[in-house]
Parts: sequence; C-alpha cells; structure tokens
Amino acid sequence: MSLTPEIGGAHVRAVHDEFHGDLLEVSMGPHHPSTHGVFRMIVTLDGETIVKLKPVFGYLHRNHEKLGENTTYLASMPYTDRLDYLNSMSNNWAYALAVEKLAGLAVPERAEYVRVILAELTRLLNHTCLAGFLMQDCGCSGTPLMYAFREREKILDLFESLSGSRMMCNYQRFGGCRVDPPAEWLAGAQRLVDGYSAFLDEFEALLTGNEILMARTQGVGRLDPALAVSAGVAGPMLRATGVGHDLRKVDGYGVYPRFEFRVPVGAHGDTYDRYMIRILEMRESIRILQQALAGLPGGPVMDPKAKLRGFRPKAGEAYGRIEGPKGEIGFYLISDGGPNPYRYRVRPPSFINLTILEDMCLGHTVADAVIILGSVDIVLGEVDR
Amino acid sequence: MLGTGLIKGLAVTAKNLVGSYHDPARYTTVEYPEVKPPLPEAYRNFPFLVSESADDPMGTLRCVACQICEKECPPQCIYIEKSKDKKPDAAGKLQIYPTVFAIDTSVCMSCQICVEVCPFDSIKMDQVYEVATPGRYGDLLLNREQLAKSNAYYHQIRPTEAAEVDGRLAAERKAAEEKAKAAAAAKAALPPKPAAPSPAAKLPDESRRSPQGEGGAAKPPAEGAQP
Amino acid sequence: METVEQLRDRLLARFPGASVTVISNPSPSAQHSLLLDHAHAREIALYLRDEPALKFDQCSNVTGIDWPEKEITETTKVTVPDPAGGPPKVVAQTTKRREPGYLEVVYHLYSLALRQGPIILRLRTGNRADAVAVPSLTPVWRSCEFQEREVFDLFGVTFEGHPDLRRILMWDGFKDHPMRRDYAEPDDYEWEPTPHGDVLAKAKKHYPEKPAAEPAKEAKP
Amino acid sequence: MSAALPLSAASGANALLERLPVVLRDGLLGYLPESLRWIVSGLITIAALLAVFGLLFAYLTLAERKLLGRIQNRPGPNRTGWFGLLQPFADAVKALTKEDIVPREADAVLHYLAPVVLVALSLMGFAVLPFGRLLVPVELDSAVLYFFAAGAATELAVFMAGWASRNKYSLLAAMRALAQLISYELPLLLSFVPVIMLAGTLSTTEIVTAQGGWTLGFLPHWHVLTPWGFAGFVIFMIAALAESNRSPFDLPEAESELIAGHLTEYSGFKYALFFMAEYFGMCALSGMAVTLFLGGWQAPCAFLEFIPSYAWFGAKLLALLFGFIWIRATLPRLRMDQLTRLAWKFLVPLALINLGTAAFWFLTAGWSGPLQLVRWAVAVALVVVPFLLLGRRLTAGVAPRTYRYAT
Repeated sequence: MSLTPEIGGAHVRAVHDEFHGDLLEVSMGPHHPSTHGVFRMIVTLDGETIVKLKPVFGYLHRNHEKLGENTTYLASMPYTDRLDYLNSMSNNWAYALAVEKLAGLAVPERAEYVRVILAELTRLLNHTCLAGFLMQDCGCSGTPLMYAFREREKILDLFESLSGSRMMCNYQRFGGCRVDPPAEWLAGAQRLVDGYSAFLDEFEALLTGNEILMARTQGVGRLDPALAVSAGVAGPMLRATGVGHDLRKVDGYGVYPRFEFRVPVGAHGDTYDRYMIRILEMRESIRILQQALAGLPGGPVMDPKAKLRGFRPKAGEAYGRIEGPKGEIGFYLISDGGPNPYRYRVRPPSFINLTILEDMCLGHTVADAVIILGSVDIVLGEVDR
Repeated sequence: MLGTGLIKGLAVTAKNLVGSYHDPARYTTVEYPEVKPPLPEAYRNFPFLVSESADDPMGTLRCVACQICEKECPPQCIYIEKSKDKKPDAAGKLQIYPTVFAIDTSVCMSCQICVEVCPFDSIKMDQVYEVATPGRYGDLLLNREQLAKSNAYYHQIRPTEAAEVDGRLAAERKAAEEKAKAAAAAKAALPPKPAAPSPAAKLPDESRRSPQGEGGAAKPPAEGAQP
Repeated sequence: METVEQLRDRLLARFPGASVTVISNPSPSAQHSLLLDHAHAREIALYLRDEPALKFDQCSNVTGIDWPEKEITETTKVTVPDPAGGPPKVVAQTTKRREPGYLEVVYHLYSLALRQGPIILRLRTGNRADAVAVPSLTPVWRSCEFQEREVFDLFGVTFEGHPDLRRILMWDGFKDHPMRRDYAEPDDYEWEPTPHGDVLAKAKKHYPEKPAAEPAKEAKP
Repeated sequence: MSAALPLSAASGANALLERLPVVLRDGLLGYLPESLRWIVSGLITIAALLAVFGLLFAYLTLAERKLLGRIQNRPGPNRTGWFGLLQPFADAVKALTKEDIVPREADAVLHYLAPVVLVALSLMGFAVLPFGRLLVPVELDSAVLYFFAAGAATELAVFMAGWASRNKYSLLAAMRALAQLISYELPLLLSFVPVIMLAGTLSTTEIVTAQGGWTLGFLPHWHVLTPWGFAGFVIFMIAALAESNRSPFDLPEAESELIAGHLTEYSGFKYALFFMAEYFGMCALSGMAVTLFLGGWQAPCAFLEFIPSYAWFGAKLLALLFGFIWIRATLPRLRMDQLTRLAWKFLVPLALINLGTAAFWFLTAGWSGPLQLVRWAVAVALVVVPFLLLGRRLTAGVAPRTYRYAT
C-alpha cells in the first residue's frame, strides 16, 4: 500500500517457466544515457524486474598501471588526475602520500593544511556533482544537475586559479604542494565556503523532502553492512550501511586529527541513505574547511629536501591510502631503487564499490538499477583505468 | 502531508527562474565567443619556448637542448635534437641550442612538468586556448618556430611569475659574472694557464643549474613568500 | 596491533603444517608482509578474518606483481694455482645463475572492527608459465572477486575456487597478459604525428609513403 | 462551425474584436459559390487550427527550452535569431534534413505509420474545444466523449511505435505506455464526471456557458473555485500529465532508463512528429482543462470582459502549459509500479469520492445564508479528509530521516 513495497528476493525467479514467458536480456550500455560513461550492464529482466545483472568493464581501459611503471614517479602524478577526473586533487594526495611513505618524506605543516583544504573542496565538488547526477538518473530534467554544476564551477575556478587547470590539477608533489596559495585565493575559498551552506539548504529544499524522490530511493538498493565490509565497499556507500568507518578518523592522515568533524552514518544502506550521507558529509566538509582556513599556518609548502628531478626512492614498498570522496583511494608502490616504480597499483574505490552492484539490484526494476548505479558514484576513468 | 515536498521544490525552481534574471550569483553563464572570461594567471594550456627578444626568436632561445623535459614529459610529446655547434645566447655566451624542438600538442596533456623540471626557465605554459585546427597531422605538431615566444609575451600573460623569473635570472647572471671576475682575478694572480677560459665559461652554466637542481621544489616557497 | 613476526608465530602455532614467511620491507613505510603457502592460504585467511583478536574483515586491495626470471651475475675472486708453478693468481670468476621468475599476488587486509592494519599477505606461483595457480580468497572476502579477476586478466594468475574467473578489463578474446613485464604490445599501431624516433620508425613501417614522410619534414625545420 | 451565439451586453464594446475571426472567415466565404461554402469553411477552420497550434507548438518548444534554461540558471537557446526566436525553424530544418533511419528488423509499415497516426489522433481533439465565444470548430452534443475517445487512441500509436521498432527498450516503453494509459484513463475520466453531472451536458460549449457570470463582479463561477471542482481539476491535471507522457510521468520515454523509449529508433522528421504530437496532446488536454474547470473563454472579472474571449482562453492555456514546463523542471520521475499505484490507489478513489462531493454540492444548491458556510465546510472536508487519509497510506514508509553520527 505504500509507494515502496518491500522488494526482496522472494519473487525473483531464476528460470523462466510456461506461466511467465521468457526472460529478456538487455544490454545497458556502453552507450546508455545513465551508465556514467562507458559502463555496461548485461541485465536479464523478468518483465521489468532484474533477475541477473553482470557488469562489463574495460571500455575505457588504458592500462594506467603499466603507464605508471613505464614513467618516473613524478610523471605519474598528472596521470592520477585522469583516474577519477572529478577528484584530481584527492588522487594527487593519495599518490603523493604513498610516495612519501615509500621515500620517508616529511610534509610541511602549511602544505598539510592546504592539502586538507583542497581535499575537502574536492569532496564538496564530488558530492555536489553526484547528487546532481543521481537526480538526473531519477529523471529530473537537469535542474539539480545544473545547480550542482553551477556550484562546482565555482570550486573549479578556485582550482584553476591555484593550479592552472580546472580538472587536471597536477598540484600535489612528493613532500608538499606545487604552489603556495596566495592570500586572495584563500579569501576566495573562504567566500565560497561561507556561501556553500546556503546552496546546500536550497538544494535540499528542492529535493530532500520531495515525496517522489523519497519513494524512488528509500528501500531501493539495500546493502547489508556485513556484505559491504566484506566486499571492500568504502566511503559514503559504506557509511550509508551504518559502518562508521572514515579514514580521516581511522588513519588520521595529514592533519585531520586536529579538526573537529563528525562522520554521518546511515541506518538502511539504501539509495536515499547514500544520497543523504553525501549531503551531510558536505556539511561536515564545510566545518573542516572553516577550521582549516582559519588555522592555516605560515611557512613553506614544500619540503626543501624533496627532489623533483632524479627522484629515486630506496627499494621497498608502500601502500598509502586516503579517504577520497568516492571511498578509499590507495596507491601501492614497489620501488627497486630505479627512477620508475617497479610496481604501481591503484586501488580504485569506484571499481571495488561495484563488486556488489548485482546484489543491490536483484529484485528491483530497470529504473532502480539506474539510480542504484548512480548512487554508487562511479567514474569510468577510475573503474577501467 | 503529501505534496509539501513537491511544492517546496516548485518554490525553489520558481525562485531560480526569477533569480536568473537579476542575480549574478545564480546566472553564471558567460556567452563565450562574445564574452571571454578572464583567465587566472596560473592558467596553463600548452608549453611555449621563451626567447629573449621578439626580433630574433631563434637566436635568443633560452633553451640549451639539455633534454630534461624530453625525458620527464609523461606522455613523451617533446622531441629535441641538439645542435652540433654552439651559438651565442642572449648574454653572448656560447651554448648548444636545439636544432629541432617539437611538441606534439595532440599528445601533450598540459601537465606543466616540463616547466617545473627546466633548469633554465626556458619553457613555460602558454595561455592560448583557441588552438583548434583542421589539420590532424601537421598542425598539431608544433615546431621550434611556432613554439618560440618572446619574454615580453611571457610578461604579458604571467606578469608576477615572469618578473620573479627575470629577477632570479638576473641575480644568477650577476653572481656568475662576479664569480668569473673573481676567478679571472685569481688566475691573473697565478701564472697564466692556457686552459683558463674554459672552466670560466662553464661556470655560470653550472651555477645556474644547481639551485634549480631541486627544481620547482625550490620555486614555490619563493613564490609563497610574496603574499 | 601485533607485529608481523608475532602474527607469524601465532599463525604457525595455530597451523602447524603451514609455511608462513615474513617478507621484510626496507622502505620507511615498514609495511612488512607474510608469504603464505597455497595449501593453508584460505584457512589462514579465514582465521585472520574471524579470530576475535584480529578480525581482518576487509580485504582492501588485491594486486599482482610479476617477477620475471632474473639472470644474476655473481663475481667471486678465486685463487687459482698457476699451472706453470708460479705463485697462485687471484682471478675474478663470474658465475651466472638464473633465478626463476614467479608471479605474486598481494592482499592488503584491514580490520574495520578493530581499526587496525594493514596486514599484507602474499601468495606466489610456482613459475610464470604453467604453474600459475594460487588459491582464491574470494570465498573469504567478497572484495577479491573483481580484483582477482583483474589479476587473472592482467597478470595471468589463475585463482582456484574463484566463482567467476573471466577477463575483466581486457576483452574475452585477448590472448596475452599486459601487466607482465615481458609483454610486447601488439603491432596494431595507429599512426599519430609524434616526432619520436622509434615511434616514427614504426609509423613509417605501417604508413610507408606519404603521411610518415610529411611530419618528419615538419619536425626538422 | 460556430453557432452564432448572442453576444452579451458587456462585451458589446468589443464586438468587432470578438467577432473578427468569424468576420474574416465569412468575408472570405462570401466570394465563393454557395455549394462550396461548407467545405471551404471547414478547410479554413482546419488551416487556422493547424497554423495557430503549429506555431504554438514551434514556440512552445522554444519557450520550454528557454524556461528550463532560466530555471536551471542558463540562457537557453539564444543564437538563432533575436533571443533565439528562429530556433524552432532551425530545428525544423534540422529534423527535415536528417537521415530517416529505419532499423532493418523493424516492421517498416508500422514504424512509418506510428508517428502519423499519433499526430492525426492528437489533432482530432482540437475539433471540439471552444476557443472563444464564437470559435468552436465543431459543435457536438457529446463533445467531451469524442475528445477523450480520440485522446485515448493516441497511446495505441505509442505502442505501435514501440512494437514496430524491434528494440528491447522500445518494447519496454510500449508496455509501460499501455499500462500508463489503462491506469490514467480512469482518473482522467472520473475527474470531470462531476462537471458533466452539474452542467448536465456533454457539450463543451454548454459547459463553458454554465461557468459564466460572477459573484460581486469579480468572483467567477468557474468549477475550479468549488471544492469538488478544485479536487477534480488537480486530479485531471495529474492524469493529463500522465496521459501526455510529461515529466514526472514520462516513463515511456524515460531517457535515463530506456534511452528514449519508444522513440529510440526514430530519427529525423518522424522524431519531430512525435514531439509535435506530444505538444499537441499537451495543448489539447490543457484546453480541455480550461474548458471544464477554468471557465473556458470566460473572463475572470466582469470589468475585464472587454478583452476578447479567445485571448482569455489563450492566456489560461498558456498558464497551464507553463505549469507543465515548471513541473517538468522540478520533479523526478516516478517508477512504473509507483505510477500505477498512484493511479489506482490514490487518484481513482479520490475521484470517486469527489463524485459524492459533487453530488452533495448539487443537492445543496439551494442552501443559503449560514447554511452556505456549512455547505462549504462539508464539501471541503469531503475533499481534504480523503486526500489526507489516502495520502498518508500512499506515502507509508516514506519519510525524511534523521541520521546519527559515528564517533
């Protein structure tokens, strides 16, 4: 009697029979408006209900890891921009962190603060975009997406004036940051952060209480916390299931332990929780940004001992990870003492978050599959690498 | 009550509909070909080669064909051939120069690493973004002549950075001259040797390279000191 | 958290027949790892996951490493008696030894429950050609499902007990394993106007006449 | 053919403007022999309708894009002509010159027929709409019945398109379209039954006339201003949104799910025809809503009567069309099961209860004085209470949530 009936696996049939007729196999993607790029799902439908869903990857595969092994440590930095091209700043940081672990480099305090500021701006950017994309998948005719992009553009302008490029920032370096943000840049960031809550309020007024949206997303794509942990699901998706795991708290990398912020967790693990957790995380990010901008110390942004050219870390290996906007983004590096990493591995959060896509979609309809995929928040540049 | 969320949403869109006519914070569209948004100074697109003078760009390239950028370029889009002979640079010193310096802009990913690793401040990022051409093969592969742009142009697109670079180069040149003078004086005191001029000629080169050896690493703090 | 050595001892005590070796990591990260044998790998993994004191409930990262066959040249100084009866000479003798190659699979484990980690597990194959099987840990951690498929795809490690071992990033008909160090890229070169010598040579081979000649001219002003 | 109704005295000042279209037509007909007049008169009406609504369609697409743009804080099309005013013509040229691709596996005849049938059927509704006091193309006694019969048939064309394309997405869309048709035809019809009950006629002209007059000179006697009429109007508009496949009920062509649904395999001018039909359908249903609930061509206040009646009709029509666009810009799409549930478990019961409310209203027409207040209170309660109760049952289990924070 409610708009969202309980959809379990109960009425999902594995095989067709004479009463129900044939199953329909539909290939969604790689050219499909809502697969966020060139993702493909081979969906078997019983009417509109999904009884089987197999993701197909690799349409954007360019063997990023091989590229990383064939170039120097520094030259991989701009390539990390192109992994998850919405969040180049976070990717940069994760890679820089892994290399710093490998080579034992220290990072000046100011650079740590700048990194936090940029990472949180990236989180705002990513979550805003995701909310917009998700609403687009729900069938809003672009309005939330355009509002999201309007705000995103303001953040990108900040990135551009700091790093020279809107999306391919290539900003972090091993042992610090490339450019010191000047005072007017910080003032611009402050203005943006001050105005962001108002935007979020408006965005929420547009959508969060919307009955159609709640009916579409609540109870759709439930994810069990135990399965989520086992499947390596990370980031907002994991927290939506009720597991309060945030690397900013757990690892306490950078200077995050100095900031006061909370980690919102969901209770249902459904699409609505995944959406709301991101909205709430943005509000926490604003708090972190306020603190980081207020407490930004002076000093250099680059470790003077760090070398740009001829960087050859000693043999060994390191796995560095940060809490990216999409989840745990990690870099696993093995050095053999040469100028190129012997092994360069990316732990792509959106790829691993897709592991349980089928589990979430079974028993739901095609329309639900689209928003479940949207709520996973994938970027194909990272999934296929 | 059913419908309140919908009505709230409709109110937001109505607010934006009206707001787009008077609120510049809402209506952020720039109508591009007619209006061009101002570029931030840091904006980068494709690299160019800095030459000291606009009149003789090929003769006054700062590039000495050291090929560091060629090695460090992530997508390997730079191709350099060294000259066999030496030519005097802007300061009158004999230097190797690039006979071929080509950048494939269809491959270049505008990462700025060539700029950061260059010890001679000779390659910088340009800000020209309307670079579309009809030619897939010839037009995207820029050669030395197309890449060379004057220092004045560099000052025009990035005033603060260029001023800082010029200051640093002048200081280095001065230091090198003083060093050379001191060396010459020392040599004058000593009995003269035939091989004396060659290390003196090399010295400024070396001295310029070493502070930049740590590359861009040393650069950002210097920039940061300004604000 | 226990050190790797403690963990190894604990595992050896729990699984007497198993072979657990600590692979130490000289880098400042000090992330040492444990090399497991195939026979006990899954039991050990289950133990790591379920033991209340360890609870490594998430396998965060799975990846492969290719260690090709290495030719190690060792130079030793040997004293050789002079056949002519003179004083013994010291001769440098070089011995060449081939270290067999193998593929390695690395698992980074974290405990979300106890907030500890990482524990790094390694599994090695017998060689790089025919003994490339290792036990799959997908039954233990679901996150290994796609990542092990990826290792299978890109490195050619076969995972025994994986529910759905297919290629994942490359297409099904693809033959080689591109992340192996000796992978030769197929010669299906699409000509691009790059000025690089080796690429240009290749380009000339594929496009023998006009297009290859033009950019070469262009590049040399 | 318009019956020459007697003009009311109030609009006498404007008799010429009011009569202008009819005068023009009759003037033209005057040059023709008597035997040809009836057919030419019909042709002129058709041509005028096609011209007016063709242009309206053209500029509606532009207005929609402009409005969507402004709502989304961007300018919308502004390159072709002054403020983009030539954009519809550029689009038409584009649609005409594009290649018409018919999939090899498709049923070529049906694939070709579907857009034609759709446009033809969606145009038929215009025949009975009273656009002005004197402007009724065809005077039918059972005009309302005819209108909805023609409108219901359009979904068949959508199904034809989906079936003929031999595309899995199109097929899903076709099934969705049929389910949607069957679900929403019922609330659509039930929502205006009270109007027919109270007006006592199926003729659109008479329904409009029944809404004539004002209380105190500025409170019009439109149906929408009664409790049952308001409820009926809202139900009618929701069902009309669904019938014309507009967001949030655009499931057959849900672009984020089914690519373009039944339109996936269409290109070029056939695709444009589908669009035309969508807008014609939207206009026709809005026109019917204006006729049934918003007083048709009646002016809202007595002193505004000098403005010709067709202008009032047009203004009301445009206001409703703006509503369509506004809703499209704001709301997300429903899911199929929610769509049908909304129809069967919410709109149909509400519409049925509304019949009772209207009956009550009809029976108490004689109440006056304080009884008038009682009449209003009971009628409003009869509308609001079922709405709240059914609404609560509809949204059971769906509510905003509060979130906790991990330590």
